[in-house]
Amino acid sequence: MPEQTLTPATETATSGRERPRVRLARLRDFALIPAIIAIAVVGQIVNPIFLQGDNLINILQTMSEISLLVLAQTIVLVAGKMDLSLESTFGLAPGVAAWLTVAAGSGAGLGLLPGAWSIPITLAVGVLIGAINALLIVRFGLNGFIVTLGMLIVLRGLLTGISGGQTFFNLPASMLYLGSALWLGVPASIWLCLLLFAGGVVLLGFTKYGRALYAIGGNVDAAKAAGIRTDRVLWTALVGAGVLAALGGLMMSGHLASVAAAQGDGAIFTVFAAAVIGGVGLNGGKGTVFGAFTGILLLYMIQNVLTLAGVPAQWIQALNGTIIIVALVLSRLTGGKVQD
Amino acid sequence: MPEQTLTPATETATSGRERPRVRLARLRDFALIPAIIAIAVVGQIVNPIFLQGDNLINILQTMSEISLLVLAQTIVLVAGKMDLSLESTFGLAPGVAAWLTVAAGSGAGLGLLPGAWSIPITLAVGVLIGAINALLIVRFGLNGFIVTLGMLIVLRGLLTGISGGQTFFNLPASMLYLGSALWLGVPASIWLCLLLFAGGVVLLGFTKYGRALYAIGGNVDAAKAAGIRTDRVLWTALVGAGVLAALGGLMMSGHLASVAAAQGDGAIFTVFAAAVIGGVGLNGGKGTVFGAFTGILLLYMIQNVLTLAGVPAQWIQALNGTIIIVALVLSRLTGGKVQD
Amino acid sequence: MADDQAATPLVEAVGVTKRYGETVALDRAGIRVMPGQTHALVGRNGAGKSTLVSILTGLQAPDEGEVRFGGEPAPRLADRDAWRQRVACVYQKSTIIPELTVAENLYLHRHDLNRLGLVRWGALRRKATELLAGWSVDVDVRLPAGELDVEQRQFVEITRALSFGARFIILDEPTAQLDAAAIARLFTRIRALQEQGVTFLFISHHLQEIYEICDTVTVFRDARHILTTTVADLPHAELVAAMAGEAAGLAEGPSRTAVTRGPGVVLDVRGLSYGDAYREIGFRIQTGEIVGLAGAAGSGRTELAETVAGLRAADSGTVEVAGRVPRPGSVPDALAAGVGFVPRDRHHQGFVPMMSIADNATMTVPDRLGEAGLISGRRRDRLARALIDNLAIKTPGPGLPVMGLSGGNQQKVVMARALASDPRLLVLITPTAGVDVKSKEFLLGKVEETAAGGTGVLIASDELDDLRLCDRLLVMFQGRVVAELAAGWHDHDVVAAMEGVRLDA
Amino acid sequence: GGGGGGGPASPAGGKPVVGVDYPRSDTDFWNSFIKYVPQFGAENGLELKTTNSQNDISKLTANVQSLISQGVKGVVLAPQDTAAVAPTLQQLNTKKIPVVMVDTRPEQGDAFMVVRADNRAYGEKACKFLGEKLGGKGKVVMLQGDLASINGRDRTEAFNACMKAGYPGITVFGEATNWDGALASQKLQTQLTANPDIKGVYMQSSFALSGTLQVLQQRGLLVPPDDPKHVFVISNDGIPQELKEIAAGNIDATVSQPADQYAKYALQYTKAAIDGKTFKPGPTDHDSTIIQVRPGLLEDQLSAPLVTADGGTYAGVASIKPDDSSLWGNNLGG
Ligand SMILES: Nc1ncnc2c1ncn2[C@@H]1O[C@H](COP(=O)(O)OP(=O)(O)OP(=O)(O)O)[C@@H](O)[C@H]1O
Ligand SMILES: Nc1ncnc2c1ncn2[C@@H]1O[C@H](COP(=O)(O)OP(=O)(O)OP(=O)(O)O)[C@@H](O)[C@H]1O
Ligand SMILES: [Mg+2]
Ligand SMILES: [Mg+2]
Repeated sequence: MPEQTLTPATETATSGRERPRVRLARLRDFALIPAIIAIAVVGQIVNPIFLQGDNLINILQTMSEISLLVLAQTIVLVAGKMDLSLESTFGLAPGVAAWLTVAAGSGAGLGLLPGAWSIPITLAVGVLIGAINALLIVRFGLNGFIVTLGMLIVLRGLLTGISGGQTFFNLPASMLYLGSALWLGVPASIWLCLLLFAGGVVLLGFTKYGRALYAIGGNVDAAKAAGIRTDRVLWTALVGAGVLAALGGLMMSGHLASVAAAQGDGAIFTVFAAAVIGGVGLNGGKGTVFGAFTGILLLYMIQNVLTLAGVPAQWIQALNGTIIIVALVLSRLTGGKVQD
Repeated sequence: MPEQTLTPATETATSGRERPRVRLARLRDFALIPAIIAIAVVGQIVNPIFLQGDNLINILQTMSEISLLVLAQTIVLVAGKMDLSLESTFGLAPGVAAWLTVAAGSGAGLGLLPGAWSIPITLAVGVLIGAINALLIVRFGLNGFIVTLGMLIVLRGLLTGISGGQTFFNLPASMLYLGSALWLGVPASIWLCLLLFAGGVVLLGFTKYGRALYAIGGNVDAAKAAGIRTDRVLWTALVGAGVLAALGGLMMSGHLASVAAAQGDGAIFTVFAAAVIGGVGLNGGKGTVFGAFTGILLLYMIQNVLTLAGVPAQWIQALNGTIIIVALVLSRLTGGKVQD
Repeated sequence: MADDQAATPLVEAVGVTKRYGETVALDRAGIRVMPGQTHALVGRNGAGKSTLVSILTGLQAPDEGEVRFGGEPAPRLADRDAWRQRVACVYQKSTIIPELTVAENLYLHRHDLNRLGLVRWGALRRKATELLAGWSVDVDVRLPAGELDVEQRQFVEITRALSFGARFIILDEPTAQLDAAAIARLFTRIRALQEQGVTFLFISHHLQEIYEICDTVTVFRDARHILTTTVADLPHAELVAAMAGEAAGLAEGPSRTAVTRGPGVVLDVRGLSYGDAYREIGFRIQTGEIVGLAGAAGSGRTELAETVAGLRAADSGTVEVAGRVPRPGSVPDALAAGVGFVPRDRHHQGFVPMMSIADNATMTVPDRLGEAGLISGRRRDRLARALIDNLAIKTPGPGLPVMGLSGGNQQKVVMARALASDPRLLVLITPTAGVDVKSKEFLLGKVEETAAGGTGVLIASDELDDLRLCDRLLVMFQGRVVAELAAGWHDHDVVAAMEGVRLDA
Repeated sequence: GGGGGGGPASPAGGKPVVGVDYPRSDTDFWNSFIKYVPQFGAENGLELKTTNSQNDISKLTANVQSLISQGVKGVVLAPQDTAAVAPTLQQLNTKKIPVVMVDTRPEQGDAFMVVRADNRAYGEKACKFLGEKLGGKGKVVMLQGDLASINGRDRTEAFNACMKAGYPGITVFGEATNWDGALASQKLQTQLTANPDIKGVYMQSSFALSGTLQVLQQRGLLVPPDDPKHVFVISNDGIPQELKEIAAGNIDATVSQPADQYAKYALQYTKAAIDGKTFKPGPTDHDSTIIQVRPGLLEDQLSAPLVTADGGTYAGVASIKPDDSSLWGNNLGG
């Protein structure tokens, strides 16, 4: 058969070149590992408590709440959208729960509902916000960046509005649990964060649903033509992101035993930085949950090392930014491809 | 002839639907005009001073400094890149000038150079920052979003570092001029802002350079194939954006007669909102300078009306965001096309 | 007379090597194009033709070797203007900028400026309108180019390249997206330019076009130069053999002999209408039957096929697939009813470039890859390997992103995606666009094989090669089926019908 | 007695390690505080570990964790969010690490001592100064900080309450400004356009200082106090620039927050806690009073002087002149 004659020729021509590319693509997931190791070594030299269990738990716990936003954003980014409003959901969802359940009298609480309602309310607010975003973006075809930017401002404003700018405290016990409980001696929020990321790795990497997300992010028309229900997948992604953000906010509220009117403000910068440093593309279809995890881990390790090193406060930020850029350049060198 | 038979067929098939689309594409530039008129009417009803010359000048002056960031961002966005670090340049460029020229003793000034140097220094810092961005993005092929996010943090940190977090006062007279002078009874910063926007309209709409920006933003390979020196154009765009941001910062410093360590912090949100509401696409090649101008004008008019209306402080933000989303939906209805 | 050894070639590439990573796209290859020649460059998908084009137009530097124009070394890469004076090109990959207007795309970076250095939009539009009118392309030049269809876009590219007044023009598969009438118009124009002494380098997978307008042909195979000769000296079979690197030629004529038509009806279309595109269409396809849907661009064939595949919802009428009526406009429903689909434009709707071959090929059958929504990587790769073997996709493995494949192989991946679901009905729209002759023969063979297994096939195309294996041909013109031809039709009948000439007249 | 610092006994070998978390480094006031801390740390014989929570309460929580890991014996905090610090205080209590809080009082939880000036007193002093100057009638603008800030809110509430009670003839326009000078200038300008007869401005912090002056100058309102067009401006912080502007007659008054005393007494109390001393409500040796806010929480309310050009007394509030050497703003250089 003619094809048989042909195949070996191209085989040799191609096999030599494409194997390494496949390997590199896989490696890109681990692009930040060298940077993480480098920071760990520097940290240990700077201050020997860096690698102590206590300090590592401190790092993980501090990042656990924001990391849920990173997970949420990764899902949305992979599907080719953006959700800036996550940072506001992070504050508003537990804020609404506190508003309705915290006894009247102390601060702005209304005390309308018993404390046990707080967790369902938090998650419901997350669902609702995700659904509004999805309605405007998927159903009405509005630009996702600008819809969620608008939502960010509205939701932040709503939290200021219901709280009158004050912090909610005396939260019901159920709101405190996730942010303050210890499971096997380790904060529950760490377990939760690790579990959800593991779930995210499976979801995006090994399920039908996850592959649909990549397909939509990579080429939505091709996904549609291949029979993927793109609208439905996008709806669930946006709603899921809202729920994750609400859950992260709940953990943060439990951790701080309060909901500040400014909870989450400005977090979206860190979230994007973590996701993008971790290899998640802004144009969809690119990046992994594991990469995003290394991204947020790196950022918080840098913060921790700078704190332990006792860098003068006014220079901390400049150093932090410089290290991020260096990490980026390094991951560019390891990744080896022009980024976009 | 067969061709003759064919032509009318396509004629009927296309003319019905595509002619109006041409008209719509033009209209999209003016998509915000109805919203602006609506806000003006509401403003006048809320408070009859709204349309008084004094108040209009007030709106224009307040937006004049940030609007230069919007202009800069529009240029960069049209070319298919992003520059988040503009908000930091806005603070750092005049900050460095103040640091070097403000007499030692009061605050963090070093007093190394005479006051006349302040404007050249400000602009030079703008050029330098733009050049660093361009080096990393154009020359080394790093992702623009993340490079400029890193730069944003670094530059903001540098300003905190050199100022020690303090505000620079007692600025040299030359730094105050642009932000405080009146030309023909109208603040110089308004003239400057209008002039630069007019220049931007001509530059992007009617020059080879401007059209090259659109081509690069639309399809960089095609632009290269058409003979455009894409790298050079991107360099100048990024450097130009840095200079505009520095100039805006200079005007702000003159207006406030000081450079706060936080000058510009968070402005990038407003800048993106203005550009995108004004019809500038985030993926390059789309939008006009005039559209961006209507975007920032709308945002500041909303702010002004809300202040004049005496809306309770805690609800201002929520209302502001809601109005932005409504404006977006309206412009979607006028624009008539799915946004992306 | 074609080759005057003494004369300096207009353009010459010598010993050019180009690697992408460890890929060798060109291996010490070369070409000599003499002034006034129309030089064909042929080779199978991935042979390195487009890579040579990018080197000849100064978009990339060769790793080794050099390019000379009229004996002089080529300009520096950065000196784009110098390159553009020497060569104009229609690239294989679209260089249309979708956000800009048609007018501006035509005159990109060559705007008319007034004394102040400002663009004269009015003059630009008028020139653009005239230019397109000369090609009988009727589009409003103020439209954003992104709103044109594939064929119109291709014309804008061609018009642009030919309007430079360049003495040397490269056309990299200009005809892949054009229908017969459009190709005829293009060739008329090329002949006129040939008479003015313009030199062409012409790339196409339609070999009859080579014989029609080229005088010299160069064959590349596996990144190497194989031969250069006058077209007249190289019979069709030998040309194919040179490309494929084997003695066997192409099987000529209709290869379809045994029609294994079954009794069942897999597709029943009744009274279908869709806007201006087509009206009152009705036909049936039986098990194992291959039906062609011929028609020029704008005849409604594509829209009709897309309606059957669930990509569009008709305004009225019904589509029944194997006894089920899938929800109109729902691809998942159509898929569930047993439709496999190859869309018109593979880049647009065919594949997700960053995802692997395995993921793309199995995109339509996620449920077969594992239980409870999970995907077993091993099962997916096994299925993908079967498809890769089945369609002879040239790849080191199923994990390669599709964007790393050559055009023809990408098209095979799209075929694989359609076949993966074991469809009852296969809907193919221009299934072999940009595919080399051998691969085309092969893909169509696969279609026949699938039909032999009892699948009904609908092929919407204007390429006679694609339609030759059909048992029955429906010809569309201006949204209506104007003719139905049984197997054994003559080419000229079909062409005439597609152009709206009544057969019985 | 009160601030008995400088006890002789430090444990053999090293000095006691104390952690100080700075709340932010982007305002003049807190930067002064940051400058004073090492000086008073040395005076009290303490070894300092410092962190900066950049106005972010979750950073503060993490910073305290790492201070604990570094084995501090006492902690100084200045949380800008007074509710969210509760879990941190609880954790420090269980580890028996004494906490001294600066500037803010926790909503819940115990601390060894709170060192703060009374923010309600700031608002009141500002109100009384403007009330007297305007003769109990007219319009004033209050440039508030961030609605989410407890200190800002205290100042707002006290100012409004005092105006209502003492000067009902004065209309107050409150504007939230997020501690942003540009926004403050914008809102002031809008208010002056709408109400050209505004006669007083209360800036809740020095962030709005120069912007306010520029707006007044542009409108020709920057005139001496005896001119009928004069707008009375009172600021709040006591940074050197404010003192200069008062002396120059551009603004009329400020309330000086004692940045130096914050640092001095915070570290003194920390040292005392480590040494095992305790305190009781009552007057101190440094012209202030310790009150018991609730069981387990003492607060040393430092006095915050009103600074005016003439050093006069306004509705019972005594003031000092801007060149007074007791002001921290005059002791910064060198
Ligand atoms: N930018 C690139 N990066 C990596 N590999 C590339 C790149 N461009 C081309 N190749 C590879 O180089 C080889 C030659 O590709 P080329 O596009 O020149 O083929 P071609 O002859 O034009 O094929 P076709 O007929 O399908 O257009 C192919 O194997 C292709 O995969
Ligand atoms: N990208 C564009 N594509 C098409 N038209 C444009 C574009 N940008 C601007 N225009 C508009 O085209 C219109 C005509 O421009 P111009 O005034 O240069 O043309 P003219 O005076 O009719 O032509 P000329 O002076 O060349 O004879 C203007 O309103 C201009 O705004
Ligand atoms: Mg090619
Ligand atoms: Mg003209």
